[in-house]
Amino acid sequence: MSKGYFGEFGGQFVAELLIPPLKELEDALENIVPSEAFQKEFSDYLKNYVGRESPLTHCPTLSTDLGFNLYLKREDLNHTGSHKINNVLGQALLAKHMGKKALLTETGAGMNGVATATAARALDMDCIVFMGAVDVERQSHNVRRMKLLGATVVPVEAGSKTLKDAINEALRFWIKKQATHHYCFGTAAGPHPFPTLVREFQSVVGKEARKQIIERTGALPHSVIACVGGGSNAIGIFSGFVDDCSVNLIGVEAAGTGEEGCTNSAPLCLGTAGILHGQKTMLLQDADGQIMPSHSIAGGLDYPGVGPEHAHLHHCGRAEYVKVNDMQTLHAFKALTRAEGIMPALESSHAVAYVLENKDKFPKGCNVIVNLSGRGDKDMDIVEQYTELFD
Amino acid sequence: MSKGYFGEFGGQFVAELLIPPLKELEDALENIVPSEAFQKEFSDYLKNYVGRESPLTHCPTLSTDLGFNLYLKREDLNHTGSHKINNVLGQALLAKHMGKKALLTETGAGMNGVATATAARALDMDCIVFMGAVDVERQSHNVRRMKLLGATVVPVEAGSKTLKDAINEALRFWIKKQATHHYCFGTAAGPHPFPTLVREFQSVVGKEARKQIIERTGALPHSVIACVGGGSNAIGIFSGFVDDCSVNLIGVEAAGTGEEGCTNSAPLCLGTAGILHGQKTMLLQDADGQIMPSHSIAGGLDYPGVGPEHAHLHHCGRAEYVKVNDMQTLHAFKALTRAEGIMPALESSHAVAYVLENKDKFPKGCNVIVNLSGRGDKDMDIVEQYTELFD
Amino acid sequence: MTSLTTRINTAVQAGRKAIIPFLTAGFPTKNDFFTHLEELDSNGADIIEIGVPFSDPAADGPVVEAASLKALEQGVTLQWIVEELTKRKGQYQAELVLMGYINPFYQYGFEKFAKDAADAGVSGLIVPDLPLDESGEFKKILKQHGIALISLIGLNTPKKRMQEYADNAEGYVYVVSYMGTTGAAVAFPPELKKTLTEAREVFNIPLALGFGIKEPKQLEPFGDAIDAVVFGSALITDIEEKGTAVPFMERWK
Amino acid sequence: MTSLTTRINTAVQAGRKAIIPFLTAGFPTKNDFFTHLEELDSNGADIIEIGVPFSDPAADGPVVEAASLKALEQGVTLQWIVEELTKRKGQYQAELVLMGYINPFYQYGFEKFAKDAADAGVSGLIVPDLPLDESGEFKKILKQHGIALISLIGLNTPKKRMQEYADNAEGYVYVVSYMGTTGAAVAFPPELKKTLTEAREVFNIPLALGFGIKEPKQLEPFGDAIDAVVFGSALITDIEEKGTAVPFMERWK
Ligand SMILES: Cc1ncc(COP(=O)(O)O)c(C=O)c1O
Ligand SMILES: Cc1ncc(COP(=O)(O)O)c(C=O)c1O
Repeated sequence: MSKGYFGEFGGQFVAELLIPPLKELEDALENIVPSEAFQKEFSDYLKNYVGRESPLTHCPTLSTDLGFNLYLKREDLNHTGSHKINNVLGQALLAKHMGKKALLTETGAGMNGVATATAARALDMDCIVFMGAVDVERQSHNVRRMKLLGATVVPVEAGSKTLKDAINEALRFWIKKQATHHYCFGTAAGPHPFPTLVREFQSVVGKEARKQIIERTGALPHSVIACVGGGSNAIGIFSGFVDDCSVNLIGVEAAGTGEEGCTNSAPLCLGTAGILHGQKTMLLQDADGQIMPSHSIAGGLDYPGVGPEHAHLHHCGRAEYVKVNDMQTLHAFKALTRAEGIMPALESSHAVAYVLENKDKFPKGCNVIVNLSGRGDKDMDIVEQYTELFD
Repeated sequence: MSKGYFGEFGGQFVAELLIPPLKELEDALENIVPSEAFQKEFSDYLKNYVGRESPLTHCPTLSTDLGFNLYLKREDLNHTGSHKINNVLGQALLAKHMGKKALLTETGAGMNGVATATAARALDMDCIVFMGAVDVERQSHNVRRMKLLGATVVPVEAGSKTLKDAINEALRFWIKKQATHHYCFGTAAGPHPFPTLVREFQSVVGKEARKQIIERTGALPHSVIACVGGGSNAIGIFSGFVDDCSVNLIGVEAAGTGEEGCTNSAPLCLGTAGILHGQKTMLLQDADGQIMPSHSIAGGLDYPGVGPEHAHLHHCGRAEYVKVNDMQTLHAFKALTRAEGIMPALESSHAVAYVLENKDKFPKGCNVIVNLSGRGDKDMDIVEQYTELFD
Repeated sequence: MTSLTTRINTAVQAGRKAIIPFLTAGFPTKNDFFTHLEELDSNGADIIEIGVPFSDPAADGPVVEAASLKALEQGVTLQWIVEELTKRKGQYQAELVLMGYINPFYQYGFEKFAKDAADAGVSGLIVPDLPLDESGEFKKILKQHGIALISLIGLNTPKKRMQEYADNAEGYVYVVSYMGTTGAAVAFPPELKKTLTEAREVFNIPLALGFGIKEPKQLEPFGDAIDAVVFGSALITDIEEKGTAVPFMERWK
Repeated sequence: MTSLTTRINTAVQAGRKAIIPFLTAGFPTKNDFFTHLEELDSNGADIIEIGVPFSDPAADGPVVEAASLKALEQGVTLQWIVEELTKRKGQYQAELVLMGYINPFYQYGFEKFAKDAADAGVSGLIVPDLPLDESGEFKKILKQHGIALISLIGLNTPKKRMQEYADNAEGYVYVVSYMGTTGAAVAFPPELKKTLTEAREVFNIPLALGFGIKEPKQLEPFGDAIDAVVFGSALITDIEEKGTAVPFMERWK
């Protein structure tokens, strides 16, 4: 029973009809991914297409305010504007090696959809993206990008019409099309082997960050902080430091509007263990096991579950999980934009906000890395609704 | 008379009141820029803040179609999404060394404005951006980005209300505020020393590209191609190859709608020599020396003049200047997006279009570099008006 | 041999397929559901699969999904289902099977559920998102309470894997007729015959064919290759139109 | 000594400042322009600066810019100006100076322009975007045709640079009264006095103060430090309001 498990979390809770494609993928993860040829091809893409390595940027102005050194791992500078491309390019390449002709995926805020549509073009594959109808509406900018990239975007009208429903629909579609399509799961969640596969492809973030901070400061950082939606950017950077016991790993969940009992996206902080989308993990659910709607100002965090490895790191205490609300996030968005000229995605702004709101928790002079998972251009419409912040 | 001249082009045709700040800047260019301390600081910013070096991406799908190898120099992956940041960070840093407290600039499409507003935040300076009222209207996305970055955006209601008028207004403002403000000129044009200064800061593009193509192919490229508005991205990449006589340098101007006599932005191909904005160069003007309005679907190319060094390279034949029209540009935008998953700025799409439209001019199997000066996210509203292209 | 197996065998011995209608609990309303359950029971159902509604039914098509969400809106919970069945224990001729996603059972508690369900007269359970590899613990508990965990297999299930299922299979085997979700198929794919043949070789319990079944003539090509038939989406659609389950059941008489 | 210098010296010797109005050619219409030119000439102008309109007047404030664009809309060109002045040669008592940006002169051709302008009775030229370093060639040509290229200096012009201008200065020196564009100042900055003192030391031709001048009392603080006064924006605004240049000129009598 331990295959695909992280402690008690993980597994492969899917329809029997999906077992064969998942097994095919497990095989590919074991046999293709570690091969020298694949690794070379993947790192060529990361370097020459995505633009890696991404820099580690010191924030002089905020650091002065905070009394310790804030460094940003700049995933916002990747091609397509977030860390998502690391994973989808890895998966697309793997799919190609597996003989698949097309990619299918789900998307919430649209970043994974854009990244997947892009990887499909880079590797000359077809692409279909499932997206909750509500998200299609509120993330029209990214829908348009996907369409320009030639992807088919399918609005999902079922359930809450958001990410979780898009995943349901993608799983359904995959049952039908498993022969030709690879399901390019967008975050380090879902049934085994996705959490492992996605971590594998995102681990470049942690490897680079570790090397960079040591080069720059001569030492390991005090803390590494990342926002957690499904958990891919967080697991990517954490994986570089998880064996360094001295390094605090802090995952920041979305508290939504923040008042007691509000709709949120913080299953580790506020949820309970359960089973959804093929995995045993922490979930937002009612006492009957029905999944509750989630909310965050950051579309990419708006998911009632979380990758099982985070559930495990939480459970065993290796990483700490905290939450930040919408207004704190907006303030952090503004603070970073104004202090350093870097407009963070609202997802990433959660991680920044945790640092700004909790500066007393970090010793003077220490070095802290925040994973800046994406850029904020996509969020301008949302941010500008809060005009009182920007005058 | 040869100070600040490139052959017969260049010079310093400005009000006497602007001579002192220009001399101050000449001094800084001579004494501060070459210093080891400045160079180190500048390259730290380029590496750790901008994310350089930018990759050189091979385009497998288009290369197969074309019969030769198309490489893209990925300035679109820079922080803020174009090559503009290289120049403005250099100038902002220089201004800081000169003791200035604030940056002023002009912008057409808004990219230079966004980049300058960003550099101002990175270096903790104030920023004021002049922008033609027409451009404020049609580039609202970038206006919003500048405002989020805390810059003051001043709509210019004079003249044609576009870039050339914004430059006039910026020059006027600079007369008043020269003691405290550095005019962060946005392209390799204007009065001496701007064309030289901007080339200096953009030359990193050419240096990297030369090193990269030799590493990748073992040889110099057949041709290097860049779009030309004011000419900064082009001069940046050309400068790396100008001494390599075998390398064809091709600058692509904007032909506008393209029919005989249409409003365009191609002063090298279609203009005459004249004097504007402090420089003798090629201009779009009538027989009486009045400057004509320009047009291009790419806001960043929409300028009736061009940097004087291009006028010189054109005159002496070292570089070839060609033109591409709006529809060819849109087709190239689509072709690159669909073939490689890279959405180019409409400016950069001009350079891509030249290659696609003239493939017979390049020998089979040769290597061609296009400077991908910026990303196309900003242009989605425009591109989508041509729905017939995207179905 | 469980009561489910016995029931199907009896039908087969009588020269017919066992009839297994599926209906979402609490659909279309809490009250009407029991009316329809009654109708199914008294109009030829050998086994009735009662759907436990779930917010995220990733293996179901639109009809069952909509029924599921409608039931949830009316406050249907697994606890309510168990309680109501307990009240009515012994009223039904047909064997009762619950079909639902794993999470509600997990939240209820496997042990407690198995006990309560057995007390309510439930003899089988189908969990579409609990494949072999994850089913061990729950299956053991269910068995202790005499509840069969039904195996689902599909066109892409290799014979070797069928064998793994077969080692512990109970009740009947649910053969999914095509690669998709409930309610969709217009024609069965040619591979279905091979799957049924292999399944017959591997399993020594009855085979029930489900997904996309509307009418008896769809089954003609299969002859003895199947022992039972499951229909859900088509039944639900018919009930929605006519307000009664009787006419749909008539088709199978 | 050019006629421009003489003219100003004569005024100074008469105990007053020489009066130099500026008016954009062809403003407000081609015809009315000549009416106003006439008014200026017969109401005390010693020298008249005629603005050559340019599409991109980067050293001008909004009033002159608007006048310039309006003139352009009406088809005013440098050629038209030269032709019309040639027709009227000898009609004006005041000396005539053209003021305009370099590009229109460049397109006209420096040599041809100098000849035609001299034939039209123009005795001076002011080119705001032609600083010392760029003026060599044109200045030489103009001089050959007896036209003075007027030097402009400002509050930030170092004495050393004034000296460089002085080596070849002709006509008068146009001292810009503040750091800005035409028409803006409300009060002159304190540094102006120093600039005027230095200019007086360096130049041996008259000093004219321009930019932001509306009325005689603005000049009181400067006493003998200036020899002439230039006004443009204020005059244009007054003409626009009243339809005549006379009242504005009356102020200076
Ligand atoms: C910029 C950005 N950061 C973070 C996330 C959250 O995903 P994950 O938790 O998998 O990193 C998203 C998802 O769209 C995103 O776009
Ligand atoms: C992406 C991009 N490319 C090119 C240009 C044209 O400028 P230049 O000719 O100075 O490179 C611009 C100007 O805004 C731009 O944004």
